[in-house]
Amino acid sequence: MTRPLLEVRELRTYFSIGRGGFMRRKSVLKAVDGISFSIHEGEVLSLVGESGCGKSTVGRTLTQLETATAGTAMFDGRDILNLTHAEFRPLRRDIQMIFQDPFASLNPRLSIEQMLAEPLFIHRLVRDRSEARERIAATLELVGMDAKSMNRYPHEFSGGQRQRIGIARVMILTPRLVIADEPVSALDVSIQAQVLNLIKQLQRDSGVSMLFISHDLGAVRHISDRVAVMYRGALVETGEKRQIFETPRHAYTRKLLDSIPRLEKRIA
Amino acid sequence: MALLDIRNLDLRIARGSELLPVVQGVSFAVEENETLGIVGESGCGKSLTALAIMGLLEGSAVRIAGGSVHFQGRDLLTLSPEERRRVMGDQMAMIFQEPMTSLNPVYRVGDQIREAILQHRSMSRRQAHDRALDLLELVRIPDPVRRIDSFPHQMSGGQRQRVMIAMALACDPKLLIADEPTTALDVTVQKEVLELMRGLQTRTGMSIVLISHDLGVISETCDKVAVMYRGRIVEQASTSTLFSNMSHPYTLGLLGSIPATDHDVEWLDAIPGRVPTLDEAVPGCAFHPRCFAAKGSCRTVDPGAAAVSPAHFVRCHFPQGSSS
Amino acid sequence: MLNYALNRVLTLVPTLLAASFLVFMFIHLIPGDPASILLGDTATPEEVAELSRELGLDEPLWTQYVLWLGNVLQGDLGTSVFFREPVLSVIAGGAETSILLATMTMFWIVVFGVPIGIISATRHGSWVDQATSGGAMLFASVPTFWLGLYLILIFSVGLGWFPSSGFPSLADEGGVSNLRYLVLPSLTLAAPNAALIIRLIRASMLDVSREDHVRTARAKGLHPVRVAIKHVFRNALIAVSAAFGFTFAALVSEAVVTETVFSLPGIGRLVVQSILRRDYPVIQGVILIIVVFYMAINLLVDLAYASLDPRVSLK
Amino acid sequence: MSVPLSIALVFRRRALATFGMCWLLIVGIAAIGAPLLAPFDPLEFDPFVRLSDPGWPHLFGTDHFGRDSLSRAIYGARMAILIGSGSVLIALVAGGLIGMLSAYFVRLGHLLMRIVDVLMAFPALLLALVLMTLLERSVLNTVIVIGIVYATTTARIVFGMTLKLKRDVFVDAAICSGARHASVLFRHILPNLVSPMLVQASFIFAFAQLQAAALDFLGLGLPPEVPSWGNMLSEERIYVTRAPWLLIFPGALIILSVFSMNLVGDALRDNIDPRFKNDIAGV
Repeated sequence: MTRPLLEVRELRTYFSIGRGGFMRRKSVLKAVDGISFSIHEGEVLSLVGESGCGKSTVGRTLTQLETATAGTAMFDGRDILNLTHAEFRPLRRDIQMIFQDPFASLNPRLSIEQMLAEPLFIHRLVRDRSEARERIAATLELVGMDAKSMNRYPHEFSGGQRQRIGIARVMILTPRLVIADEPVSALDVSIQAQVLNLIKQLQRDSGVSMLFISHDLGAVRHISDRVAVMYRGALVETGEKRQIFETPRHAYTRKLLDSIPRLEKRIA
Repeated sequence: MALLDIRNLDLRIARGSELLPVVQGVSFAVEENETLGIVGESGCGKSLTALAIMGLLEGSAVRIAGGSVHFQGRDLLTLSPEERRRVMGDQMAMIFQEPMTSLNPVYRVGDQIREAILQHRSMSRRQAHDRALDLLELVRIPDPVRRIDSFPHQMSGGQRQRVMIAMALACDPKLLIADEPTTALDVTVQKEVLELMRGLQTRTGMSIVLISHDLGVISETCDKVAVMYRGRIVEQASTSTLFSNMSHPYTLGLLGSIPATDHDVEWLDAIPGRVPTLDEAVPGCAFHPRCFAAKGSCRTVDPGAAAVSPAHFVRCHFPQGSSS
Repeated sequence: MLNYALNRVLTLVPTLLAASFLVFMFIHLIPGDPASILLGDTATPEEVAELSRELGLDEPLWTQYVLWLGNVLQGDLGTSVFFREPVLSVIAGGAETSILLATMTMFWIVVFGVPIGIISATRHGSWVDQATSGGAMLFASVPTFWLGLYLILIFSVGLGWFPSSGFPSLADEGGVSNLRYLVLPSLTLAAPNAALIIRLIRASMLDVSREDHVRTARAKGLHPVRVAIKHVFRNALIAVSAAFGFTFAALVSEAVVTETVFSLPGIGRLVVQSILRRDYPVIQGVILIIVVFYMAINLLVDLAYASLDPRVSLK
Repeated sequence: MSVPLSIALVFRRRALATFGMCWLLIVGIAAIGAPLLAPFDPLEFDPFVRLSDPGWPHLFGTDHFGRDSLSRAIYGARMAILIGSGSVLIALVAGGLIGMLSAYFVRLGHLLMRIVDVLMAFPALLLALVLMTLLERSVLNTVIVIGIVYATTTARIVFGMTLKLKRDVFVDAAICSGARHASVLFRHILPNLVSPMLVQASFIFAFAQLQAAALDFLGLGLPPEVPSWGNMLSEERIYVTRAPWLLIFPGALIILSVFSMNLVGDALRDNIDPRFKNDIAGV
């Protein structure tokens, strides 16, 4: 078997909470408490769990938005948790993140062009503005947006369109690993379906590996190859998608699957 | 006679000097001990309809432009504010989407429940306290004697929503309006809360109007369903009829948009496009720009509600399933 | 709660030390030899040399500070150049006036500010609201001394209702009726601050009224007045109390001006006169005391805040 | 959105704020065109027309040196604008930088904000008084002192706002794109602070007028010969019973200008990010 693109071992991310101070012990929140998983080239792994289980922290730690307390994460043979911010910066081209809230994740003061050009210039992928505009136009069309929208500002777009722009910002760098943190949960049902289809399509066409973080079991089943179930900072079960959904082994996984309100009961 | 009977409710929102329609010609009825679900996406007018029934639109930018809301035989829209308040929280109660912010952070939950009781019932503070304890027990809050003195921030989201339900049940309402009661909760907690609501309904015989964007929640809990799109009810039927014989293209689209958890599909049947904003006027059927079945007349004529079968109404020129 | 209070006090200590160091440095920042500055122009060279030794002026700055702080903690703030008296007793002489003035001002602020603020918020958008909040902003835009001068012109010179200046102690002849000397000054001082409180109450009540829990309260069928007081105003008080320290600072600043306008024998006027008299020991002493007092007020505000908001104290 | 358009939006349906803006424009014009507009030399004594009533040729009357009040008031507009914009500039640049950097770089922030805390332990006018005691009375020193006083509050406010922005997802997104600290701070965070800082600027401008007038009144502000509205009040206050107009005109000018600036600030505040509204304690 080939070496995985990303191999996470015993990852721990703790937060100290409370202001501390005299006669007050700082307490520690163990958001992520020793989890291990791997993602191969072209594979989609879903991290599923309820709010507060630490699934988002995993994604944020892997992109150095949070600092890992312990553990290793070998990306393409390098431990990315050990790198300084400056050392990690060039790697950001390869490890990209899609955020949950399409309204908060776009800077309201930047035009779409400015926003999408920024990563291109940072990673020196284009020489000048006209080249950047070409890349931006192509990427916007890839995510189903009009190339002309690059001259507009975020507030002129709906939630679904903004999320497409967020995806364009990620895909424009042709990354090798995309971490998608609840990418559709802030969207309306009909828009969720569009964006899920888009993410699936883009993943297939580009062959990018993906860590899909979600609480939505339907979305997880739709998009992933393998699934890891997380509960209180730890993984309770990891397996092939079909196995997790059809023959769940852990009681928590069963409870989770059991809780989903079903349409099909009535239809059938 | 139905407990709640709404006819041709029209709501408009003030935008500058204009009044834009946000809810148009909404009619439905809820019988005793029945649960009606209203399903739709954000901005379809489902929450505004609920607030209008409850009488909480006062002070907002939304005006009631027409229609009637008959509750226990009286048209609530003709009552004075004073008479209206006597119904609110007594015969009719409401719970909201955000359990984290819907309770006042500076008062203990017991005080907040007691306030709801004492507003409509004359009893001593002691009696009200005991009643509050009973209510907390009823909504299955563990250790109610201790929890009655908790502040909201000391409870989890699920517990707060239980407190909200306890508060709503304070005066044994005949009608409970639940506006996205489980949307902010995790699935496992959602299941518990929905089960609690069902159990309480069996016990008290109250009616429920459940508002949700989640077809799954609706299908598991409701007797009847109304599907709303852009301020109108586009399809209305009993839950079993609706799910076995979906007729409106929007309802079908909603169902197709939900990824299943018990089988694999390659691609979701997503509805293309987006909901037009309030100030974008759409001639003809409001759904036609996104509709796979749209033909000539859809672009010019707004369809009225027509029965495809008894008690199954669809607002569409070309209802699916039954004819084609 | 006690634990919280203790914590707050302890976190204030470094700030207090740093602030006192700045106050200490004040004398050293004035061009010239600190001993001569502290003794004034009439001092003999022997006196200067004596004080230099006492202050440890040939020691490093750090040692001087510790020496000075030691004296301060024992209540020795130096000697006034002008009065030839200990600074502490000079300041104590102005305390009665200033404290009475502040109390009376707070009284006006609460009596006028709170009800008007509540009315303005509950009648949001009406002409009453526009008039009161506009009027409040206008009052906040008036220079204190200008208002004071015209109040004197109208109510003392014109109508003769109140005395125009000075304040005999309550212990003097006249007793409590001497408070009439403070009516105009306290109104002058209250006007801009009441205006701030009105605007503040209005703004925070409007914010709270948009919160979800107010809708819950209305859904219980509560009377609008009950909702406004018990749910909106009560929660708005949290934000208002947080801004109270700010109001107190404004009060201290404006008291300096007001006491000067009305020639009141208070601490504020003492500062100004001492500056003009170059009575540096007194300036230093007054500033130190005001800073300590101000920090104590802020501490009380913090504690009030914590007791109003269960989320703070219990976290 | 273009700047003029957004300004137009702010003032639509706000008669009072529009009035305020117009008044400030008049003050601005008076300040620029003072030498052309003033009928007399504001510093010239005329012993024959001391304390003369308003009328021709001295429309606002004359003071006890026989100087023309109208001309002094027109030149006073210069001082108002100078003090207002000078202290705004100092407060925003110093306070803004300290606040932003402190919020962004946590360790630096611990140190810088402690210093700000210490300075904020001194009530505003008191701090100004102390600083003025150490400095000579001059226009520049007055501006610097008022600027420093408001730099502390500005630093606190900007600190709070930057902390909120720093937690915004778009900042995470910028970091994930590989943006450096400088780019995150000045390209992503700063533009979002511009509107609230503009609001803060208008309140500082207003407060600075009152502070400067108070300093003038206490004899610790501008040198007494400088024609400022505060000095006009301060110098003539003993003649208030004999010549009340001498205090009415400059007083009204201060009140109108401060009120106008407050109105403008209030109108601007209604249009900024609602999360920041409560951070800016204006009137």
